[in-house]
Amino acid sequence: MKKIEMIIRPEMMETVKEIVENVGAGGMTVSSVMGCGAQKGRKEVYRGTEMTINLLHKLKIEVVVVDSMADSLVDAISKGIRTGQVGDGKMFIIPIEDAVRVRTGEKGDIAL
Amino acid sequence: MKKIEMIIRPEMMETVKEIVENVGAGGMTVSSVMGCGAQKGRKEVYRGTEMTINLLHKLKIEVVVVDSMADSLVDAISKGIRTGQVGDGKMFIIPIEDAVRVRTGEKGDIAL
Amino acid sequence: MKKIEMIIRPEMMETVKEIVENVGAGGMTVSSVMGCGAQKGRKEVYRGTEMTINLLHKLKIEVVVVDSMADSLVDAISKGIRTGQVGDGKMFIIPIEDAVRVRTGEKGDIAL
Amino acid sequence: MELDVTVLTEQLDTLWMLVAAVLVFFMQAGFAMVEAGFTRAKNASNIIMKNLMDFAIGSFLFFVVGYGMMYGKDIAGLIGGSQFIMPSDAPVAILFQTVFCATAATIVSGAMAERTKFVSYVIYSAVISAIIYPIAGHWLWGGGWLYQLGMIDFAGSTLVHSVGGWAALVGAAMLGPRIGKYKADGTPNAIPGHNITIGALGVFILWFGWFGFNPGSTLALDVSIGHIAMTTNLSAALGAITVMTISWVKYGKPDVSMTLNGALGGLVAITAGCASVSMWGAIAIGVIAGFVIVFGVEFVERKLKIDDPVGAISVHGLCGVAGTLSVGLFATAEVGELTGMGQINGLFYGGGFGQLAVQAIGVVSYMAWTLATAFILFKIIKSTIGLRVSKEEEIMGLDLGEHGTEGYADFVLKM
Amino acid sequence: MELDVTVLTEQLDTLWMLVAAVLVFFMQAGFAMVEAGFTRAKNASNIIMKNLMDFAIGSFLFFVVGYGMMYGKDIAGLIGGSQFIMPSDAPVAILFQTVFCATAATIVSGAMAERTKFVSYVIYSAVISAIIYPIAGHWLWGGGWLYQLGMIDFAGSTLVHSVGGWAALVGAAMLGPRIGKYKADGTPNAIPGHNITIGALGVFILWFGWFGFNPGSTLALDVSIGHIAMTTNLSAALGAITVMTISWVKYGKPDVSMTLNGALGGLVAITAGCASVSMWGAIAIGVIAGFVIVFGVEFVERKLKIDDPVGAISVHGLCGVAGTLSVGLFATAEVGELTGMGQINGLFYGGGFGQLAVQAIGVVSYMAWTLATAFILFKIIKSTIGLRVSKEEEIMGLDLGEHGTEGYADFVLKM
Amino acid sequence: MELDVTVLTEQLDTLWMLVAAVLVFFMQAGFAMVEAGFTRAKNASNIIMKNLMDFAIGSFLFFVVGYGMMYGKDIAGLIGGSQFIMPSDAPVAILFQTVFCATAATIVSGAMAERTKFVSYVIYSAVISAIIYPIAGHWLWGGGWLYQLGMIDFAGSTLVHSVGGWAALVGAAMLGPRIGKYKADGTPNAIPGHNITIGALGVFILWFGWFGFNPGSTLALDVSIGHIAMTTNLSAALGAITVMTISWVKYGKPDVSMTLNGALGGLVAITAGCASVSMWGAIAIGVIAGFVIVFGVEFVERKLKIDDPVGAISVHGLCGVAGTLSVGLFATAEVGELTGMGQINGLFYGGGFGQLAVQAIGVVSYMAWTLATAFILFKIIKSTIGLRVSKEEEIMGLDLGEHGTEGYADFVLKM
Ligand SMILES: Nc1ncnc2c1ncn2[C@@H]1O[C@H](COP(=O)(O)OP(=O)(O)O)[C@@H](O)[C@H]1O
Ligand SMILES: Nc1ncnc2c1ncn2[C@@H]1O[C@H](COP(=O)(O)OP(=O)(O)O)[C@@H](O)[C@H]1O
Ligand SMILES: Nc1ncnc2c1ncn2[C@@H]1O[C@H](COP(=O)(O)OP(=O)(O)O)[C@@H](O)[C@H]1O
Repeated sequence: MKKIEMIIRPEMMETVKEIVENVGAGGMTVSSVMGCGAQKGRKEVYRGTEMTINLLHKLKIEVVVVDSMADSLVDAISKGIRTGQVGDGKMFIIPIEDAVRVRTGEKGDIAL
Repeated sequence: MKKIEMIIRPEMMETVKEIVENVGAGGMTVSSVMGCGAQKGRKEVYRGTEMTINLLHKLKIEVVVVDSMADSLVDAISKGIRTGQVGDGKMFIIPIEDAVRVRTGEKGDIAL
Repeated sequence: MKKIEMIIRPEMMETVKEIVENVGAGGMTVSSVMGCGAQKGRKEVYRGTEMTINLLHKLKIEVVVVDSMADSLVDAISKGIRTGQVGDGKMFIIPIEDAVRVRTGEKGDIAL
Repeated sequence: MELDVTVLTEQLDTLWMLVAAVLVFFMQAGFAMVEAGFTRAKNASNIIMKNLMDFAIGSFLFFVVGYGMMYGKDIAGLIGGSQFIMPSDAPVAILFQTVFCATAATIVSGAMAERTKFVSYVIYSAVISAIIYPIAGHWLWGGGWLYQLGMIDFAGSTLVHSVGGWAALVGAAMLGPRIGKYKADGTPNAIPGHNITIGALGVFILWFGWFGFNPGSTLALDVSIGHIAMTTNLSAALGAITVMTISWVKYGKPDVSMTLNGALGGLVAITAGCASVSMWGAIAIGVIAGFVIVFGVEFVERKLKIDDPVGAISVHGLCGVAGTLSVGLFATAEVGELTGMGQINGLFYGGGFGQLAVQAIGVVSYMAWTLATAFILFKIIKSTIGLRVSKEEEIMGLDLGEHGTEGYADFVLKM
Repeated sequence: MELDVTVLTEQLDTLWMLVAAVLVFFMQAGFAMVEAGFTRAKNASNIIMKNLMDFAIGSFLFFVVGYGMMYGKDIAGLIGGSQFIMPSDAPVAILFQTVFCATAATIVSGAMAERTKFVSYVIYSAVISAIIYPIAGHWLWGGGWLYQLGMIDFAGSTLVHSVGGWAALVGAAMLGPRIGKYKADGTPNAIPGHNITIGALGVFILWFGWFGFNPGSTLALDVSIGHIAMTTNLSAALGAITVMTISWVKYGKPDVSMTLNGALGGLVAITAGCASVSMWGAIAIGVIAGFVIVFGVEFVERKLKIDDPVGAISVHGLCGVAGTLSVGLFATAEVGELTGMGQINGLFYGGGFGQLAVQAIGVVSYMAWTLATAFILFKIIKSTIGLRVSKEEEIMGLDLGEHGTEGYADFVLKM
Repeated sequence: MELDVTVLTEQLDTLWMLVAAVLVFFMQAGFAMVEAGFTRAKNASNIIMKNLMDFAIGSFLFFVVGYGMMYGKDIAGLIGGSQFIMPSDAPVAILFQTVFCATAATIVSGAMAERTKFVSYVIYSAVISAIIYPIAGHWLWGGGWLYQLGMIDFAGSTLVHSVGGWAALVGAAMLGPRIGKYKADGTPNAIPGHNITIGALGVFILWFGWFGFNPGSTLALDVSIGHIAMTTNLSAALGAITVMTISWVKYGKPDVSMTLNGALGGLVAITAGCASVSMWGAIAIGVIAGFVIVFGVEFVERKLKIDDPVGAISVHGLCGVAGTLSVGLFATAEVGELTGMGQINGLFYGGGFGQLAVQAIGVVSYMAWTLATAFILFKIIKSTIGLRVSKEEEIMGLDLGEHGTEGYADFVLKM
């Protein structure tokens, strides 16, 4: 099992959701995060004082899938949400040892 | 070391907390997330327009424990918060290479 | 690649940010979390009723770096934000299999 | 140009009544903000909706039937029996009484917050506005038996606030506590409000509106409105100061939401006697209200084990009682003469126990009437359509459950 | 002491006009809260800023040129031609008219919310306050041709609200919908408001202010303000009740934000006839407004495919029309005599189609005038500096884009 | 019916004074919202609590001792010496003065926000309400030496606002900046407010209340209230427009929170001269206030290095000075005659430097008095119980630290 953890532009949420559903992943978890990377933030003036807003609003989406599904999901998303502009986001693939579906107590791939 | 990452119903927070404490884990981290899985969300009407609320409010709880503690924690929680209804949540077990307690600089199991 | 996941005091944000930039990591992701550990929370009275606030506000910062950078980052942060008081926080080192930069589709170390 | 004194007087009285009515109307916003702010985010839209419909439904029904029952031709000192459908009194008088009626009705929504079915609340609200309050109102302000007995409740500490408070008590008790309010051993948990800023705004709005509520109850332009406004303000101030002080001493820190309740308690308590007591009488009444709030909230929560999320029972019910009885203690003929309340002295001003006894009769009568009628009403609702939402809905929040909406769609919530 | 009746009358009228003007002023806060609450968090500061500048710029320009065009010496029944720069009328009269002008202007900001360039909005706001509204105003309240024709629009259902509503329609249509408002197949998506509590507070504030808006339009102290306040209140109440009921039946649950719109719709609709109709006429008008709101919002969103985030077109445009025409149906001489509106009976009171026809002419004239001038105005702005922010900015939010600030800097937002 | 003119006059004056006092009371809500909105979420309850207690404690102490010091029998032009404990003046007059006193007191809480110990603030608040403001008040409005000198400060640009502003300056300076406000090199960091919507609501409420503050300072019903309301409104509007324009040019985008400050600055500045200047005088004063705000905020933050989270020093202190001096420039006999301020012309109306000099003496005297007394007061507090919370508490937030509560318990906060 692998967890695909993606940091995306908030407006790409719906696109990601569709792809995740199409690929047949069992679910997803979304959190509101702030991030910086190549996209370095912006300078604004608040009451005459310059302030750098260098953490931008992003969404983190986590999807745990069976090993075999990981690559195709990564590719589909990578293509689906690419604009080519800085700030498109990143994906990290993280090994997962096991998963449990609480409702049934099932473990392993079947729990996803 | 392993991280047990659970996505639970918000109202199960207190139960999880007690179990985590009982099992003797050193701490836990909670975040507010939105998720979808088998539980597919609900349709509502807002000002006459149908809208699907398909991301439901969940809590993500992360507990890092020594390897030996992982299974018993997973089992205890799985039983403790099961209602048998869709939406009970999932747990993912993630390998952790190392941990550091910042206060002391300690690393390894002792840092948990 | 490794992900350094740190749970820190909110007021240490700026310090961490500077260290991450100095070390040359490609980016970071921040989320607002609640946590408990050795620092056990506080008792307050709300309208005459005692309440325990045992989840304290923390920031979770995730930085994915190439293997070689992990140790120095961990050390720099550990020293940089240490106050010696409970609540200083923890860091977890998590193996990452791969990373993708969505903008270009690049994978591997170069994507960080 | 010639001056018609009757016309002038009518104009001036209309102006003052309208201004006062408008201020009292605005208290609806105050109640909505206090109740929303002191409860959880997931139920905010539902509370708003209850407050809005309280006023809308109450405005309609009070006009059609309530006003007649309250101010129509007296039948046996118990109920009014004319002026239905199209009351013939001055419109501004009807409006002024409408906003009072809505105040009594809306008090309940806070105590029953976070777990009541919307449809059940709407039914309750209709009945209290159309029947329970107007009949109660007739007894005193409609010239009924309590009026004849000489009860003094100038702007309704008892008639408006306690009536609301007792209905709140019955409703909250019959509903039972919110999930998670009490531990297995019966000790209470704190469930903090989600927005103290907006709750405080609500308190300021209520205080503001009370300058229409009390002084407006002269029902005509009169210089005594100045005295009434001052006693009102001093009592509110002392209510807040007293609660702050007690909570600081008792709990170690000055409690914000209770202190806000304290100001409201002071306002409720002075409402009966604002035109009968001196400034120092008002100060004393504010202090009394402060004590009633702190110990009342604890008593309701710990002894009665009734879950009243916003403290409505203590603020309106108990402080209403305390204030009404206080008239029997602090009324002074000097002030009564000035305001037209007559030469009545309370116990502490050498007037003996007479007025106090009358006040007590009034307090008990209204308590009995409201507890009884509210009990019957809520019992009927409970055993037909039900009073309480399902456990799932309560956990999810009534905004989604009852209205399919979220109060704060863009914010990440903790729970 | 001797009494100078002229002075007394002037004092009383000034007092009442000032109180009314102040209440109407406060409606600016109401609009700001409704519009901010019903839209997304990322645009809240921008909306606030638009509402603030509406009033600030409008206050200045209406004083300098608008008042003269509206109330200056009549030129051909079309426009006023004196009292510029330093109008000589009573200051309180100017103030009262200023706050009305600002109301018309500010209606538009809600419909154009979340995507309009700030600079473009400022220009629009200046032109409507200085030219479009004052000229329209002259036709009726300035003694122009519609006044001579006998149109009845007591406090401006059409003149203030529909004018605002039609300008909102043109603006919102020309801007196009917000990103994400419509699916590829043209069906709408819901974009929920970010703060229903504050939106509801805005509605209560508007309702409160309307007690200055309608009764104040007597322009002098008169006992009829009581009648006017009552009709105003009843219509608002019935607007809310009606929408709640329809939405409950139609969508399965009582819709909160639409019910709030319903109260506003009732207020807008009664504004024309508040001094001409009976209490039951007001009740009928409130019910009509309720229907107009529900079907109006659906019509604008689904048929016209115009994205109006806060429902301004339905609330102000359509309910304004419905209310103005209703005068031709429900006006009754009995009330007209009392309030000084004259012996006019509407269709349902045996007065025939006469008044209805006049009302229709008024409605159509104002619609034509506003659609035309607003179209030209927005077209010019669009083809010069542009109306709409960039796609990136719209996604990021106008708070950051237009003002470099965040409305809720400490809160974690979902989007 | 016969008419007693004395009674009528008393009634009318009471009515107007009460309405005005109630409007000014509501400014407390405005201050609370502005100050809470412009600071961080973790300190919101604390700010609310400070504002509430300001008013509650001030109401009590001003009644008991303050009023007597201000309006009691004059002693050497410096202090009043009667009417303590139970003042004998008309209650409505006492109420009106109470709400003014509370305004002066509450200004300080914004400047000292986010780091002041609650107990220390309460002590400060008691002293300013009971002693510092009343004595200052006696000099001018109590008939003291500045009154005899002929200073014009109609509703208190200097007496209320600057006094508050100078106390704020001393308090904020002695406290030192919030943690993180200044970089190591002394350049400031921006610490954005947490809720611009609620801050803007506060500004609208203050503007609304100012229509009681300035026109009410006639202290009797008079047609001049119309003129005063108009000058008040125009100055506020121009204050906002000016700041918006300057910030747009200077910083690239129109700054929302500063523009909101601009409206307040315009209101403060016109407060002294609202009954002495023409409409265009008011417009000029609003523009001046706008400049004072922008450069004042920068000056305080960058040159004085005083951390004033809400801009209170600039809004109340500096604009108060600018407005008071402006009377010496823009006063015109034409207006003065109308409003009863007398035939006084300012410098620009050919009156020479006379009035300007008097105004300057007043400004300097009040500045000296307040800086000195506030310095002593804060110094004593600082060296006994301390002024500032601990570093840990400041980081955690004063809501938890001082009151054991959270302002927004259900929301996920960034910090
Ligand atoms: N090394 C990293 N570790 C953790 N998060 C990262 C890392 N690099 C980027 N991110 C996250 O991804 C988001 C997008 O990254 P960014 O560099 O802006 O994308 P791009 O590479 O397309 O320019 C950042 O805002 C941050 O949240
Ligand atoms: N494959 C997955 N990857 C990531 N998160 C998941 C996945 N499956 C479920 N979740 C998370 O777990 C939550 C509960 O899952 P759900 O399927 O509703 O539980 P159940 O299996 O009991 O029906 C979801 O809301 C989502 O946040
Ligand atoms: N075993 C753990 N698993 C997950 N999170 C933890 C764990 N231990 C600590 N944390 C997180 O780290 C934060 C700081 O830990 P704490 O024990 O207070 O630090 P310290 O060891 O310095 O006293 C906690 O609030 C919690 O969010």
